[in-house]
Amino acid sequence: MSGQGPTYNASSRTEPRTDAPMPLLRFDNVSKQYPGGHVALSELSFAVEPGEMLFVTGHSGAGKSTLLRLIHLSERPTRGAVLFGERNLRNVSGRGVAMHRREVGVVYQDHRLLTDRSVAENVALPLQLRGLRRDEIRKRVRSVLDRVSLGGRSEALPTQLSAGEQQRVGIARALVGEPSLLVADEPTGNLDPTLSAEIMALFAGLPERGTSVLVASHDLALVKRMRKRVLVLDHGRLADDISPEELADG
Amino acid sequence: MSGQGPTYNASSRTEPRTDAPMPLLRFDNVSKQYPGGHVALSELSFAVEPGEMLFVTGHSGAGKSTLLRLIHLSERPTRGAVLFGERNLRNVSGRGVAMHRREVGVVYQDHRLLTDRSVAENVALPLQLRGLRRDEIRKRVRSVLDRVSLGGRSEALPTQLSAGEQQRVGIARALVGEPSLLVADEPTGNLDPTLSAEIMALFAGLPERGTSVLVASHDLALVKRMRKRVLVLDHGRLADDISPEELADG
Amino acid sequence: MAEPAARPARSRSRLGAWVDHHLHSLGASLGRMLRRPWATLLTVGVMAVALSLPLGLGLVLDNVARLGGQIERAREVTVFLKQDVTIERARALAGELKSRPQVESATLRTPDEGLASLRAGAGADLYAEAIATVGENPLPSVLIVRPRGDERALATLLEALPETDFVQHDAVWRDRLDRWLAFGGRAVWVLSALLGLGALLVVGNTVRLDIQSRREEIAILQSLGATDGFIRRPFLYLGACYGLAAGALALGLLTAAAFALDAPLRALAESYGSRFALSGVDPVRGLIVLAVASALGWLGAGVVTGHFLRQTRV
Amino acid sequence: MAEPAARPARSRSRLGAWVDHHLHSLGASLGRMLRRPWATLLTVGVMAVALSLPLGLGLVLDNVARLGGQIERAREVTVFLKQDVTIERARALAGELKSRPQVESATLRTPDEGLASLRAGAGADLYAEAIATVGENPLPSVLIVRPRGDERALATLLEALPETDFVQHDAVWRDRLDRWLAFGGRAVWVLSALLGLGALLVVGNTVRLDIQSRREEIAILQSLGATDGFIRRPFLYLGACYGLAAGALALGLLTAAAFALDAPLRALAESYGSRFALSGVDPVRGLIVLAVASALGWLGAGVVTGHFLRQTRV
Ligand SMILES: Nc1ncnc2c1ncn2[C@@H]1O[C@H](COP(=O)(O)OP(=O)(O)OP(=O)(O)O)[C@@H](O)[C@H]1O
Ligand SMILES: Nc1ncnc2c1ncn2[C@@H]1O[C@H](COP(=O)(O)OP(=O)(O)OP(=O)(O)O)[C@@H](O)[C@H]1O
Ligand SMILES: [Mg+2]
Ligand SMILES: [Mg+2]
Repeated sequence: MSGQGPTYNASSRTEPRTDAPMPLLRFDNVSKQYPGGHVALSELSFAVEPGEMLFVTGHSGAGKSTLLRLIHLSERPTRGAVLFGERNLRNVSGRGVAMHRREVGVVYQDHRLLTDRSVAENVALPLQLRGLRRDEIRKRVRSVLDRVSLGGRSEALPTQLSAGEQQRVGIARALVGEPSLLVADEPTGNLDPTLSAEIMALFAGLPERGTSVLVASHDLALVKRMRKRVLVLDHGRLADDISPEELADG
Repeated sequence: MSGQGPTYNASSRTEPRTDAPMPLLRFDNVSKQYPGGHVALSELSFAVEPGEMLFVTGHSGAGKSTLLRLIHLSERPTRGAVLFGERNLRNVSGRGVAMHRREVGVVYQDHRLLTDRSVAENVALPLQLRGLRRDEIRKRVRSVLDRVSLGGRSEALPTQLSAGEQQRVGIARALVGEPSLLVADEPTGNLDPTLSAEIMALFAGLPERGTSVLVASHDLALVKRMRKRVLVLDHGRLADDISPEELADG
Repeated sequence: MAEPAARPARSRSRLGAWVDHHLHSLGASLGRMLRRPWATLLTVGVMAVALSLPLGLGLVLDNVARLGGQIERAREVTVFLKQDVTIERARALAGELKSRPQVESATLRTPDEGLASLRAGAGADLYAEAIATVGENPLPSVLIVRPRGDERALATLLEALPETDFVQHDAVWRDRLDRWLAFGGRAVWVLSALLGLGALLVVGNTVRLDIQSRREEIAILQSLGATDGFIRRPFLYLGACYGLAAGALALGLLTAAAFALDAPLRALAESYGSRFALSGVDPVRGLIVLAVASALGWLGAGVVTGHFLRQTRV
Repeated sequence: MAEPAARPARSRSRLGAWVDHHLHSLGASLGRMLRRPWATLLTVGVMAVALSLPLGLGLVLDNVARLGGQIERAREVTVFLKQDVTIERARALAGELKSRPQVESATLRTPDEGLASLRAGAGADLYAEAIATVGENPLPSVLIVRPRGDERALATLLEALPETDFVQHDAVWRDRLDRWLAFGGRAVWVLSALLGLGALLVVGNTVRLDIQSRREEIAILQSLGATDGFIRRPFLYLGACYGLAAGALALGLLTAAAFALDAPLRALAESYGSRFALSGVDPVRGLIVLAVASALGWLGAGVVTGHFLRQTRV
């Protein structure tokens, strides 16, 4: 593991470099203090390249979910800037928020499914919001449900599913829109080891399809096994930024 | 591990024995088919002694949560009987359901906290339902929140907590009533390894205080480390019943 | 089974905890109402309208009946005697009538008195003025008989007298008023029943939607062992509070309406020569309205909560 | 940034998807209403009451004004001539008056005609009968003048005639009716505004509670990138549907009330010798009511949804 403070696995990106490819996502000295006064993130800086897959890990309450919320515009940073491509999220508001969210797929820690719609309808939502044709939607939903091993339960309601099944519906919903970035909060918290490995393999295949992946997870065993870049949070600070090579060495 | 089919870690309890101590909990050929037609549990038989701690494990959708729901009377078995001490849960209804639930502490997979009440008020609920005095309630709530390392956040609302913190509130709420049985559904799914170990150590200390513990979990590494009895579910069937000794051997 | 260690403390503080819980439920209900002042105002307002319509109509009918009663008390049968009946004969007839059991009083109005009263009230009637300007007095003697009991029988009897030219009484007019009052009374009952049901529905619906938006909370409480009574209580209090507030608002509205209408109505009545003051809601009736409104709210909440709780049975 | 592969399909089917979505929203709104028939009935019922009260009062006033208009059209100034004016002079005066621009018509009623009409309508008036039985005719000649324009000025003019004994006209009574009608008209406007606001509030509150119980769902949709318009649309449709249904119900109620009241009112009017038929809601006004009610529902839903959406801004 490298020392304290933010380090980057490729070249340093703290000063903007016009010749380098634009990072997909960049945190610039981001701090987040919740209204109650609780500081969840402080002075966080890192960048994610297009087509990269990385993990965020840290103890309970370290700020992992907060970090993902900032990317998805569920929360605004107190200080610092979050950049998505060329877009400074500080300047995104109103309709722009909705449009931004369509580009980022999210898997929530608490699933967040519509309880009065079937699995297929839940997964279809992001496509409906984009105004796709019905047959197109049906085709895509079927294919993505197969990928998370839920093809047989597409007509069930979320309340009729086990927690792990619900979690996979949430994953399918995040994948179906083929977003340019997928952020997943503890996506395997309710899955058994076999399924966890399957889902992780699925995630690992996304960068090839043009989707970068950012996964928050406690499961250190799983994280290490994946041999991807790992951001370690500790009480809201970036305690470590471990490259895949370092993991392979350690 | 022992072979297929139900086996019991002490003496066989399929035929009632009047001289043996009454088990705390007994499943007698229990099957559960959900209204949709999905069979979640089939012909499940096992018994839990007073003061025992054991795990239920199995793949996602194996029926772990369903099993816990039957104990807590959130669902009724389709066939077979669930006995809690001398009480056949089939005969419990109306007010009896409420009284039964007060004797069983539950940690839900999805926390289920009241979002408009503070952490302390959430944890106080089971005691309020029993009509305890306010100062008594306050004392007990404070002590149990300390035990789950949440002493400092008692005035926060659940929405202001991280997932792991919410999970610990749920655990505290289940513990505060000092129930005769604690059933916990994936209680460490949102906790980092250190906290998971702490919570498990806390659970392991409960039998001494008169509380039996039944934990559903995917986390095989954790389960194995605990060296307790393990029920393995596979598609609703009891695939294995592993005694602590067997775990120590394996 | 291991009992929770709390048992001893439990019985000691049972009553205190019970009172505590009820007070807390009541406080929570009031809190819920005050935290959403507009929604509360709306619910209470709609309920108040539903309550004040039959109440208001009831008050109007009361006042009309009172007016009718005043008129009834002053009801008279007017007997026009033939032109050839002398004043002496007429006076004797009046004395004779007075002694009959069906007659309360009988007064003679001589032709001269009639002309004098006509002159005094000149201009009130198309031909009265005309007569008043005539030199000769063409008016007959008139007996004004006040009946005891049914005046229709008396009128028939008076008509049969040989001295009688014709008899006039206001039976038709009074029949008509009586029929309208009876109809109005029935309408008030029907309206009260309907709008009482409406008030019940309003509270029921509000509580239902409240329950809907709190079903998660209720499910959690149930899973922790809350009894139906525990779940139901705050909603019952909420319903009763809504009812009470609506009743108070309805009374306030009616009193305000009565106050606003009193002056013009008095003026109007005076312009017709009548002395009529509107009667408002008396305190006893007011208390009854408040009690009924609270009971309706409680009932509406109870029905809805009961329905919901039955659905959550396992 | 990598674009979703769906882009080409997207533009091709934009309009179809848009229509699809609107139809779906409308269908979903209707579905929500039908799935909770009692709650829907209640909301619609309360709104319908709020709408039908001012409408009903408006209808009543319309009818009264119509009645007043009939009377106005038949308004007459009655001129009692002095006893010493001969019939010939009276006839000449009538002819002269007829030629004046303020006079529509002037009819002479001779003393004999007056007596004949009195005999025909015997019993209607206390002293008329008495006069009718008198041998000698004490009645004066009477001119019945129908005015063109303001009859008060005409009355003053007629009073100044040397032949005139006195003049009678119903200005006081008509003034009073006019004032009541004006007051009633204003009351209808105030009531309409208040209860229109009430209807708005009812829909707003229903939609608000609906939103409350669906805030989780809305939050999820928003987190998936739903625009405000997408979120708002089904609620707007829901509000409009409520309004439309309430308007239709209000019209139904009023028509039923008019139908129920027509026969007894007609009988009552006939018993007073008047020929009066209640006029109901005409189709044009009905359509306006439906449009306004829908608009109120839409508006109420829009306000509440907008308020909610502003609260969810990050
Ligand atoms: N209410 C329900 N109606 C119909 N089927 C249900 C219902 N609840 C659960 N099931 C089904 O029953 C099976 C067992 O569900 P259960 O929740 O018990 O699994 P689990 O072992 O807890 O899984 P997980 O580890 O994912 O939480 C699953 O296949 C699920 O789809
Ligand atoms: N809405 C909020 N208001 C106030 N404090 C909050 C809020 N949300 C989170 N926090 C606090 O911020 C800190 C970081 O929360 P966050 O949810 O990001 O943690 P996490 O790393 O995701 O933890 P976990 O692994 O338990 O999910 C926690 O201490 C939490 O209590
Ligand atoms: Mg988290
Ligand atoms: Mg489960």
